[in-house]
Amino acid sequence: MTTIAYREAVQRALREEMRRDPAVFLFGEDVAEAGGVFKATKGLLEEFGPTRVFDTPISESAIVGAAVGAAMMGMRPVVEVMFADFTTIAMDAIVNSAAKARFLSGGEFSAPMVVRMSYGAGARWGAQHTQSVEAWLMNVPGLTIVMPSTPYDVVGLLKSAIRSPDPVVVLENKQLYGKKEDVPDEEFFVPIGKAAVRRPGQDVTIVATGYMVDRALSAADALAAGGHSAEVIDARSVLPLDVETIVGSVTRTGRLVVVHEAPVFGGFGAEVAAAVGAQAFGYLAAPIERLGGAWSPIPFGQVLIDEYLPSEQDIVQAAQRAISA
Amino acid sequence: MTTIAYREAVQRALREEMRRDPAVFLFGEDVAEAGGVFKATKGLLEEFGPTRVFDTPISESAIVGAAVGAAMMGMRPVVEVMFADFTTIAMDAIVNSAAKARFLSGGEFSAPMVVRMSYGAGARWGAQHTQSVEAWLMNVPGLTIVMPSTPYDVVGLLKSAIRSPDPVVVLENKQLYGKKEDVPDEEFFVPIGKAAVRRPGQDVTIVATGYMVDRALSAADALAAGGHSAEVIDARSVLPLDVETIVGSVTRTGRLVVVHEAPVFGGFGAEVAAAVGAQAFGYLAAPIERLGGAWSPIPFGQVLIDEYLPSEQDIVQAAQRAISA
Amino acid sequence: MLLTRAYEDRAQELWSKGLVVESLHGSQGQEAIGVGVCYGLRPDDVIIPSLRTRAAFLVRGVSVRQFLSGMLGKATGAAKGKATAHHMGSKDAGILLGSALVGSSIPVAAGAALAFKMRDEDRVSVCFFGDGATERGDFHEGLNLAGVMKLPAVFVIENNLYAEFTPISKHFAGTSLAARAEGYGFPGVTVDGNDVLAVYDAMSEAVARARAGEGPTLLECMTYRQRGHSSSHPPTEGRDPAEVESWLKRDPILLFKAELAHRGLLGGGALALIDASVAEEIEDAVRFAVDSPLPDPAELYRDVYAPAETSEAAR
Amino acid sequence: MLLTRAYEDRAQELWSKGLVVESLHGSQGQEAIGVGVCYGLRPDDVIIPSLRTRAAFLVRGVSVRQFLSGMLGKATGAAKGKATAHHMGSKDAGILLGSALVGSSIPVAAGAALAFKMRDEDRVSVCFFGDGATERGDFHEGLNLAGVMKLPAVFVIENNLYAEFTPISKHFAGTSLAARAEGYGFPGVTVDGNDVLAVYDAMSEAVARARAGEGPTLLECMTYRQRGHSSSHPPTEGRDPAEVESWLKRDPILLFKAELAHRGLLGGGALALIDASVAEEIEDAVRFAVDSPLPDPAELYRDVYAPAETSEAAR
Ligand SMILES: Cc1ncc(C[n+]2csc(CCOP(=O)(O)OP(=O)(O)O)c2C)c(N)n1
Ligand SMILES: Cc1ncc(C[n+]2csc(CCOP(=O)(O)OP(=O)(O)O)c2C)c(N)n1
Ligand SMILES: [Mg+2]
Ligand SMILES: [Mg+2]
Repeated sequence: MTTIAYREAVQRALREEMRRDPAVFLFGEDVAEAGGVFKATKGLLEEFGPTRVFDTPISESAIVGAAVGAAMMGMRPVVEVMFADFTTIAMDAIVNSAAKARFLSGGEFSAPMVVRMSYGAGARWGAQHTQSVEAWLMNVPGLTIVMPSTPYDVVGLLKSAIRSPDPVVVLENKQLYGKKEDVPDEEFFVPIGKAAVRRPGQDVTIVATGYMVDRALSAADALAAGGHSAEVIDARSVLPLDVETIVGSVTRTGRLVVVHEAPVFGGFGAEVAAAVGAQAFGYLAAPIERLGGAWSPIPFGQVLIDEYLPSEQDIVQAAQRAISA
Repeated sequence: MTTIAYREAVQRALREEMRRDPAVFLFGEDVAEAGGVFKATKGLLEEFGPTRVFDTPISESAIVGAAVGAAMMGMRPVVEVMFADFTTIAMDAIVNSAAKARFLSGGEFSAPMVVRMSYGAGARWGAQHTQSVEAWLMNVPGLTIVMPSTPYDVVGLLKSAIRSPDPVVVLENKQLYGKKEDVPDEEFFVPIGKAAVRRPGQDVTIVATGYMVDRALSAADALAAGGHSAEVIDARSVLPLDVETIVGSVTRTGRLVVVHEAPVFGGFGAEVAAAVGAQAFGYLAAPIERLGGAWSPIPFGQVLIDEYLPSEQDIVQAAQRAISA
Repeated sequence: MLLTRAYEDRAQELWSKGLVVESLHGSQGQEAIGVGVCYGLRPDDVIIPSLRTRAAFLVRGVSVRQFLSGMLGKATGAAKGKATAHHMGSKDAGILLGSALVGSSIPVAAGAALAFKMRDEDRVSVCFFGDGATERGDFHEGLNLAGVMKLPAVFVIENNLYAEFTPISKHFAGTSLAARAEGYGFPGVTVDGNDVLAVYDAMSEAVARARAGEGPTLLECMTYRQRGHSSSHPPTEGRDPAEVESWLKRDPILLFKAELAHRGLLGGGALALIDASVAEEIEDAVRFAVDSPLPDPAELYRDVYAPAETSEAAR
Repeated sequence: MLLTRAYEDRAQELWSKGLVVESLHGSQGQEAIGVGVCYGLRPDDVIIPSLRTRAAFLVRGVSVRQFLSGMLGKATGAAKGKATAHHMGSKDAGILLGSALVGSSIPVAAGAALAFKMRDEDRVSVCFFGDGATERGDFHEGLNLAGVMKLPAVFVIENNLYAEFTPISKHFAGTSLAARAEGYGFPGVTVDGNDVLAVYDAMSEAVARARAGEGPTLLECMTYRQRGHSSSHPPTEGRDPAEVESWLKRDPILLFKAELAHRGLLGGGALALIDASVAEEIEDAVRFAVDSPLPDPAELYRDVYAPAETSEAAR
């Protein structure tokens, strides 16, 4: 076991996969010399050299597009898009080129590539550097989306993503880059499409993603202090979604709270609620509670960010509403 | 009353608003001389001249971005993006610039502009010219999205959109451009954010958008023949969504089918189901049924498109499942 | 060129009869570009055609049978009936999957060149696109990336003076599209795109540069779209008849026949033989396409992701 | 320039103390661009500053008080605490809202110019951006649109030779960024961006062209970022000390002082007076910003859409 931070977990996953497979390479803005704005790719240039780790112009559309072409030619590109908000300029390559490559070529070509992006509010980067973009991409067949919340999952999911035969978007939470955890020294994977039960419980199920998993766990502590036992599930993989694990939990607890950073309307929680509503119909003892960012762009100052994001208290209250319904 | 086609309704709305307000103008690819690929803007160049109706280079990002700048300077731009799939290249201007202009300037600036886009499968335009993109944009505070399904609504919603003080995305269904209807000769509006009950019924509520409204109505006919009465609601406005009307209906019928063209997972129907699941909790007699496009990119050939889109028969069966649950 | 021309004409006929169900973007008048460029390549090079580079598919070895059945939406066509033929990819023919968004293929082609360079292969990646596509941000970003990284790529502009219904003058205020290459640090060349030998020569030079590690070239081929933007539009909608006339005189097939005749290479009824074989190939393909089955509806669910076994094995 | 420099230095200090909560992108060394350009404009012209055009805000009349309290996240700052100050807009000061995506402001600025042209106003729209932003597709699309439509716009490149940690040589393989303007059909000019008078002169010419309906100009101002990319980075991380040294000698304030002295315009303790007033203005603003209240949490829900009455009235 070694204690590593979330950002080091990114480095480890990349290092292991790049050592194993010469087709894996990394590129993006300031990922090489500078090791990334969040230092998540530090040291890779030194080990793998400038052919396999390199900086690019500020051209998000072209770099993701180039990853598609390189992937079709047998490479395994990992491209970093500095902030997930830039999905808006790389989306054509992701949605129209990468996600459809296999289908539109009848399986002759595919685009096994990884797009890593940092997302999330909390620090004061402003409305165009902190958005959670999973809902913008969830409705796109051909795509896979994961949101690791721990160093262990970063290692395991990023490695699975790199080995995936199809394009995967990895959303890394900015608030978590410093988060530390003990991880095994031997190689391990986290399968894509499997949620993790972070804490078992009987009274209410809380499904969360990314940074909100930590808040959900604190909320569960607070609930426990009040005599309520919450089961906390980290969705981990948004697409495909592990509906089975979530529904299994809700058929026991009868109550569900979903919490994420993006706004509620049209968000990830809508899919979870809709799927559970249908598949756990008859088991639900209370309306499903959805929590998310406020219905506003993400503000700059801390007071407003605190108002924007769902708090531990918000989660506790939602769970209590569900339990007492 | 005059009978007009959906495409003529676009022309009428634009004509009326351009006559009224000199700040309203129209631009996009081939909208002027050619009158648009779908002829939806035919005749406008002739009436309003090349300063107010003009063709642009193939630069979706820049033309939507330019609309934002012109709108901030007091104009009321209407920009046509030929195919909604190109959202992927205009999304930064829509999401990061237009939708956030008011908030990020504390109300000093705003971006009152309309982005008209054609969407929808059915004709054989292939995977990158037929997508339904509402779910990509629904999770964006600051934005408004409407999907008219009739000539009357095109006139009324497009006029409301042009007068809206904030940016509005108008999604026009390609299959409907030829659809005809009698509309009043005097001026009228359709308020944004209000659904339309297209057919009242007692046994099941069917919520649909765009072209799927027609299929839902045929399905309702078929259900009636089988002795079941379906209430068909045309959502019309995706964002804001008229949850009240839908929930009101479901509290009476106890059953809900949602149908749209985009895939089910992460689609518009998820939000409808989640909202209804929470607000009509206790009224639901059956799991909510969601229908949408298959979980695949949109295919080219007709056989496959028929397999892709929800059919009248699919809707009938879903309603019957709900009724008999 | 003759095969392509015959193909286009016949496809338009079949479209009018409702047999071809794909919107056609006729390449009549532009055949010399795809032909001249592709004859300058090796089989292991890759290309991405534009919406109008029909000749490139045929020269690179996609059979008329497969191509046409794709346009009829048959199971024997592009992606088993799932994709339009005019944007199809073909692994065997070294044709990468393009995009129906004009210009979006440019970074993809750059990425293929990147793969070649990283693996130290002396292969070349070629992207075809229209003058209209040069207005897209992806043109700029893709060429800049290729220039900075000195990628083995050739970017071929099929400058037919129109984008849909709009003349290039409304889209471009500079003097030459080729000159833009300077801003990316590599050469731009303008050639007569209706002269197949001129295209071939310019291409050969560009390919030699790319293989030698000297980076990309932007090749602007001047040509003219003899037909409407697509099958639904009248051939010369809104254009000056004199302009059309003068370009018809410079039809690439006419020019090449004249050149061959001039060199004395068209003796012995060679042309008639070629015409006959072209006609036979086309008619065989029409029969094949018409007789081919429509796709099985279940085909829709295939190739969305890799089959589960593949994914599992990968872990 | 002195005010801007003093502002930047003081802001960095406050940042180190944790008072400034916004990431700072220091403009030290680049002040002459914002100043020279903005003095070439009329009050009814509009600008969009880059992440680093601090001087432009101050010259155009955004008070140091408002700007600084924005950086502290206070209710008296940019968008009532909702937006970062360095991308703020100001209706009164004719500063359009920019974007934190470098390059995305370019089409927005073109759109403002379009509004002026359509209404036959002789106003000019100016967009500032870094060399790095020229790699974005929006640079290309925005400039092409402006060129084709002959819009009254000036595009100002603050070429400081770096984009974050990466030198321009890794991003650009051409010879001059200004030369790219040719490809859009309008002039590109390179000036010494550290010589405020040179910037002013070049700008005045560009503005005159724009007002006369002759279309846009691309103005490349050569300069140097004396500090790190942002407040979190050491000033000269990874750079050659000789390069830094030589540019510090060409500091725009030094140069301008020398020029004024040379012209005999710095007599009578003028500089001391200016320094004192600058210091006073800054300290007043610091007090104001520190004393200003934080925003009310309810502020979050305002300005997402127009108030309901406005929307209703519109119908
Ligand atoms: C991004 C994008 N915008 C618009 C379209 C619609 N469209 C299809 S072809 C075309 C014109 C393309 O012109 P050009 O690149 O010159 O090719 P040509 O048709 O002349 O061969 C347009 C605008 C598209 N397919 N993709
Ligand atoms: C579209 C986009 N990509 C990346 C970034 C991250 N980023 C912020 S500043 C910067 C460098 C910008 O360089 P340049 O335009 O030269 O401006 P400078 O910082 O040198 O003034 C980058 C890459 C961004 N804000 N927007
Ligand atoms: Mg063309
Ligand atoms: Mg710079």
